[in-house]
Amino acid sequence: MRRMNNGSTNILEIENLTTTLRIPGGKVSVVEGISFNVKAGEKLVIVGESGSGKSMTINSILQMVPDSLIDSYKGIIKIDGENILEMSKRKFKDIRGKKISLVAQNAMTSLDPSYKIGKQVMEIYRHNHKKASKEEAKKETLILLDKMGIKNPEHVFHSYPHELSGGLRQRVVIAMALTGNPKLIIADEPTSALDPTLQLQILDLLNEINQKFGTSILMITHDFGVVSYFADRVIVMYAGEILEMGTVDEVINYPLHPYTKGLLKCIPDLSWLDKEDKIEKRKLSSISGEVPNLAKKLTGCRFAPRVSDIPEDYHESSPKMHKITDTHWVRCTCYQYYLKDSIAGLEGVK
Amino acid sequence: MTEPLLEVKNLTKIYGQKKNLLRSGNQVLAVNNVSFTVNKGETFGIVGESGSGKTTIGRMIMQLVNHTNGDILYKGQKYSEFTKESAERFKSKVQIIFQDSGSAFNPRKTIGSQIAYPLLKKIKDRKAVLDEVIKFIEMVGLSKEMAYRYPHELSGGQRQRAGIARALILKPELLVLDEPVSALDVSVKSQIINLLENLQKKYNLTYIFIAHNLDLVAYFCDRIAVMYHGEIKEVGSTKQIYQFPHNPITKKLLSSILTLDGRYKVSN
Amino acid sequence: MPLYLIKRMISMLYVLIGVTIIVFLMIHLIPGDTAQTLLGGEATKASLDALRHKMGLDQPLIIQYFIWIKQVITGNLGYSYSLHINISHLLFPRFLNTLVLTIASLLLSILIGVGLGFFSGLKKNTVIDKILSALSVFGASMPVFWIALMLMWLFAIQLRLLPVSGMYNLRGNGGFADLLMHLILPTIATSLVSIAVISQMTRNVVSDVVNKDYINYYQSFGLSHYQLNMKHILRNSLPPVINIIGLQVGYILGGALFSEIVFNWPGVGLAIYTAINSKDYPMIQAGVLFIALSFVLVNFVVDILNIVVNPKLRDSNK
Amino acid sequence: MYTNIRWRKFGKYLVKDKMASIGIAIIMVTIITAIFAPLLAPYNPNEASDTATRLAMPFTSGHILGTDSQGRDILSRLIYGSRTSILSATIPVIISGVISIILGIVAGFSKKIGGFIMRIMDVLFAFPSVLLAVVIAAILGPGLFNVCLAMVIVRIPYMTRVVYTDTVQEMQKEYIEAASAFGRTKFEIMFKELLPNVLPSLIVYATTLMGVTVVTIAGLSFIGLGIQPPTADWGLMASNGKNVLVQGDPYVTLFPGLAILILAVAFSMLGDWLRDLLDPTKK
Repeated sequence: MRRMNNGSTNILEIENLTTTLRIPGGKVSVVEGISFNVKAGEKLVIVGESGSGKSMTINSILQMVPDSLIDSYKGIIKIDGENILEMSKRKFKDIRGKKISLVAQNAMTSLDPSYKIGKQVMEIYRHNHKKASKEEAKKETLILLDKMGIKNPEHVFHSYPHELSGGLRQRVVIAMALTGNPKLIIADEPTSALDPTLQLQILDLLNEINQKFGTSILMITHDFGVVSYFADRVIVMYAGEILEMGTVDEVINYPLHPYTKGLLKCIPDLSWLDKEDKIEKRKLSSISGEVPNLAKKLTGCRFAPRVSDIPEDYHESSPKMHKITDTHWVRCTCYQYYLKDSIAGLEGVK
Repeated sequence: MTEPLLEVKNLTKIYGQKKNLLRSGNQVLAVNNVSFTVNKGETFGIVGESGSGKTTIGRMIMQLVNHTNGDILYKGQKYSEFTKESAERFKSKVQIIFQDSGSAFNPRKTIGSQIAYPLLKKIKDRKAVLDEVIKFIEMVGLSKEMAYRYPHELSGGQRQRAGIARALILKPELLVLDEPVSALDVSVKSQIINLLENLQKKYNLTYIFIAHNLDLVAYFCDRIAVMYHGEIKEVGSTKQIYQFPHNPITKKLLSSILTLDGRYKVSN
Repeated sequence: MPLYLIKRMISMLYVLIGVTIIVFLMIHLIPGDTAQTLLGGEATKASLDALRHKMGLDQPLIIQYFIWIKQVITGNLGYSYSLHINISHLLFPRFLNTLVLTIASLLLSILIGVGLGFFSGLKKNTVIDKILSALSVFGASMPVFWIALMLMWLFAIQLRLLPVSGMYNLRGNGGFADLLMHLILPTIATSLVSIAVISQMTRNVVSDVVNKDYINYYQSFGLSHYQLNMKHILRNSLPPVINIIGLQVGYILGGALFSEIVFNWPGVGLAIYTAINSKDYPMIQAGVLFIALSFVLVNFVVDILNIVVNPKLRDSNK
Repeated sequence: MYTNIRWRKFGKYLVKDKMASIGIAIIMVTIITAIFAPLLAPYNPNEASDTATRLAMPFTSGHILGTDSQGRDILSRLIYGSRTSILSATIPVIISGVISIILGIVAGFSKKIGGFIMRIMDVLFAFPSVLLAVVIAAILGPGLFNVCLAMVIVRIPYMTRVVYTDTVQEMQKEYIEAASAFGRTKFEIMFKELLPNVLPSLIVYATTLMGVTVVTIAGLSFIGLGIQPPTADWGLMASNGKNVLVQGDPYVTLFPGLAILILAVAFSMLGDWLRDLLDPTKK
């Protein structure tokens, strides 16, 4: 299969998306005013802690928030140029699986325990290819399982989900997501339930799919290690908002938002292992406080209550996204506090 | 200089029952002939993937699970030779912190009462117990109102702090930390790790840290045992293991660590 | 033969032994002397002893049990005091009549109960679900004998749409249509409680399955509702629903007792009722044994069905 | 302080759930009626009054609900009948509940004893519950006490299984391990840790069973194994009406049956409400 070259087209465009849920005694916006694109062939990772709204973002894109919970979606979600929020349910059904599909988080619970693997993959395959005969579907399924790096596809085909290891199950789930040759795969923490060595294998597999088929991947994770290993670009979410967005290099090496900085410092530093004995390991820093409860009305900068080292006047009352470079954006002007020194340095040169 | 606190010798655990007429043998060798020593004041890491037997070792040290073969010695005394008094003393000197703080507390009792009951067995004065409970709750960074809350009313991080308070209230010497932070968010995770570090210094605690994420182990532990399929593949100081791993399993585990600069580079 | 089949058969065997012991002891726990009851108050001691010896009542209890078991296995259920006939001659045809009523009731409760429950579970918390749930609370609390009487009064006595009682019209030709007409009211009365209970429990099972990850995941591929409901939700609700139905067989057997009494349906229940009134203990014993044995058999079938439809159970029983 | 919160939660739930308040009201009314039956009943329940006609229609000749085939006032008999109903519904269930919670927790806690206890229960499960009640009542002979005793035995396997399943489930949670790690004895784990966690669902189940028991005991009376005439009992009254029903008079059966149904539904509604009230995660 050929590698797609038109890197500039957007598979997914999200503009000003706000997702509101109904909760006992009111409404709550779990995603508020987020905008981002996923380009063709790109690997974009959304990183955030629990309650950041990252899961709700992908549930909004897939329209999978349960009817009993959803109050409204506002904004635009364009998949391949078409706004799905203005689309009929029937039409959106045709897009699911074919243009966009999901790799579920927990492969253990995401496969139907009552059917054999082959039957399940074939069912989705035949759903996406209505004209395919049973024999064709079986052939394609086996090919697909083989492509997923499954050593014995025949055996897996005839196995029940509980008979497989976690890694194999995750590969099956990825195969299901690929049955319709989608342009975009949304991966919901696909490796967080796996052991580190398996995590690496699955990430490599997704990388390979991205390389070979040119499939764009939108992944969510809570692990910056995964971000640095896998992503082209990264979005940092917190309390339903995007706080920072940029290429992996920009966000990891030049983080601007205090939250991003804090998160990065929470990751243990391993470089002391290579150094001389005398060099002490860097103390693990942490962010004080906890993620805010969205059910309570939040005003102003949602992260401000957890920052102590930035003077009040650097906080905006209602922070907006500020453009730093073409790709690097950050919410709130507090980043200027950190830039202060370097800016002063630059002015000195002038 | 180093004084062994806990010694594990040829420890073996077999789960399940023997094969008979109606039962196909479903015996599992969870831990196979494992030996190591934990020194006073150090943090000893046991790492391995799920199913490697690391959790079972923790449970056996706590006497929550009986071992099939081998010996565990606490301060030179064999578990199997504990008298009633030494067993009682041992119970207050070795404590555990569980992975899932959500199920480690009885959902129908207040946090405070659950922290209090190990102490209530020793001290009859309820007022003194309450003071002590409040002291420990505040020491782990919770407000004292939390004592009157039910477990589901606390966040995961808060519950894990409460778990630490419960483990510390009898002033133990050895704490078994069974993946204490793996269910927590990144920012909360480092809060708990920092708390554990501070408490270790304050009370001169010895930790056995059971984990599967090797980056945290590298940061937190002085010495490490790498487990695989019930066996210890390698034991050594953190630096030794991370810089000069010998066993292919160790190498494989290390090379799966994802750091901010990509994969961890293992020297051959 | 698969191992699980052998395992279940062994566990059924000990339940059977337990059941027969209880049923056997029943007659020995009843206050009063069997021989005395049979011969009446004026019997001489000699004639009582003679009868006791003849019936084996002077043997140790354990020997009596084995003698009784041997008789039961050979189809000899003893002799009725009140009707003066061989019990097995009376009870076997009666048992078939009870089977007709219970199977009809079971089919009705499965059809309506599972149907309504499945529908309610899919539409959880809608108005129609709430109405059905409220109705099922009433259905589940219904005294069977009372609703049987009320149905009889309304449809048979007031409206004269259906026969009052019995299995066949005495002056009719006794055809299948006649049987069906006689079957309607007892079946409804017997199955009403089970319909309600099955639908309540099926609803809970289905609404649980609807929230499973894999249903959500399948939904993300845009599968049609029909495909999801029929292929995945129904299939995965099946094992617990089969259990529920198995339990309900017990209630239906119990409920049939009352329906048979009210509608004069010539089944085992009616036989037990008549026997209770005439203190015909061997008859009660035999009737109870019949019903208990069939319930044990049903439970065995349910167990096996459960393993067959549940791949995980199948493996753990290998 | 805590009881205060509990009571507030209690009140809040009651106001919110209309069905539950109706259920509680019905049960309260039945209890009050049972206590003050002599004051409330317009006639002697067991004697036909001089002026009474037999099988009077409702609202005729001073009999609000009519009279039965012996000319006894149905309303008065219903009022007196509430006594046996409420007693026979609650007391056997409470007694078997206490027995079951001990059996169930011990069985769930210890595999060895558990296997033995649950095997005995399996045998009892082989009898449909109504049939088991019939057998026991037939052995013991009729009468209120014997019927209640039969109900105690019949309910034990069901309630024990509920406790047992819950206990086995709770045993797998880490707080049980934690309790033993922090020095709880076996007895304390069973009755201080497990008990508060398995009791709520048993209470809910027991409440629902009380409704079922009302119906079952009425059924036993109907067969002639329960409460004996001339005691005023709802099941017995409905049974007496059977003969006149064929003649076209449904009222003698209708009213006692309705009373049984309504009381049973009330217990069932109370059970549903308790399920929510006792859930610690709901505020």
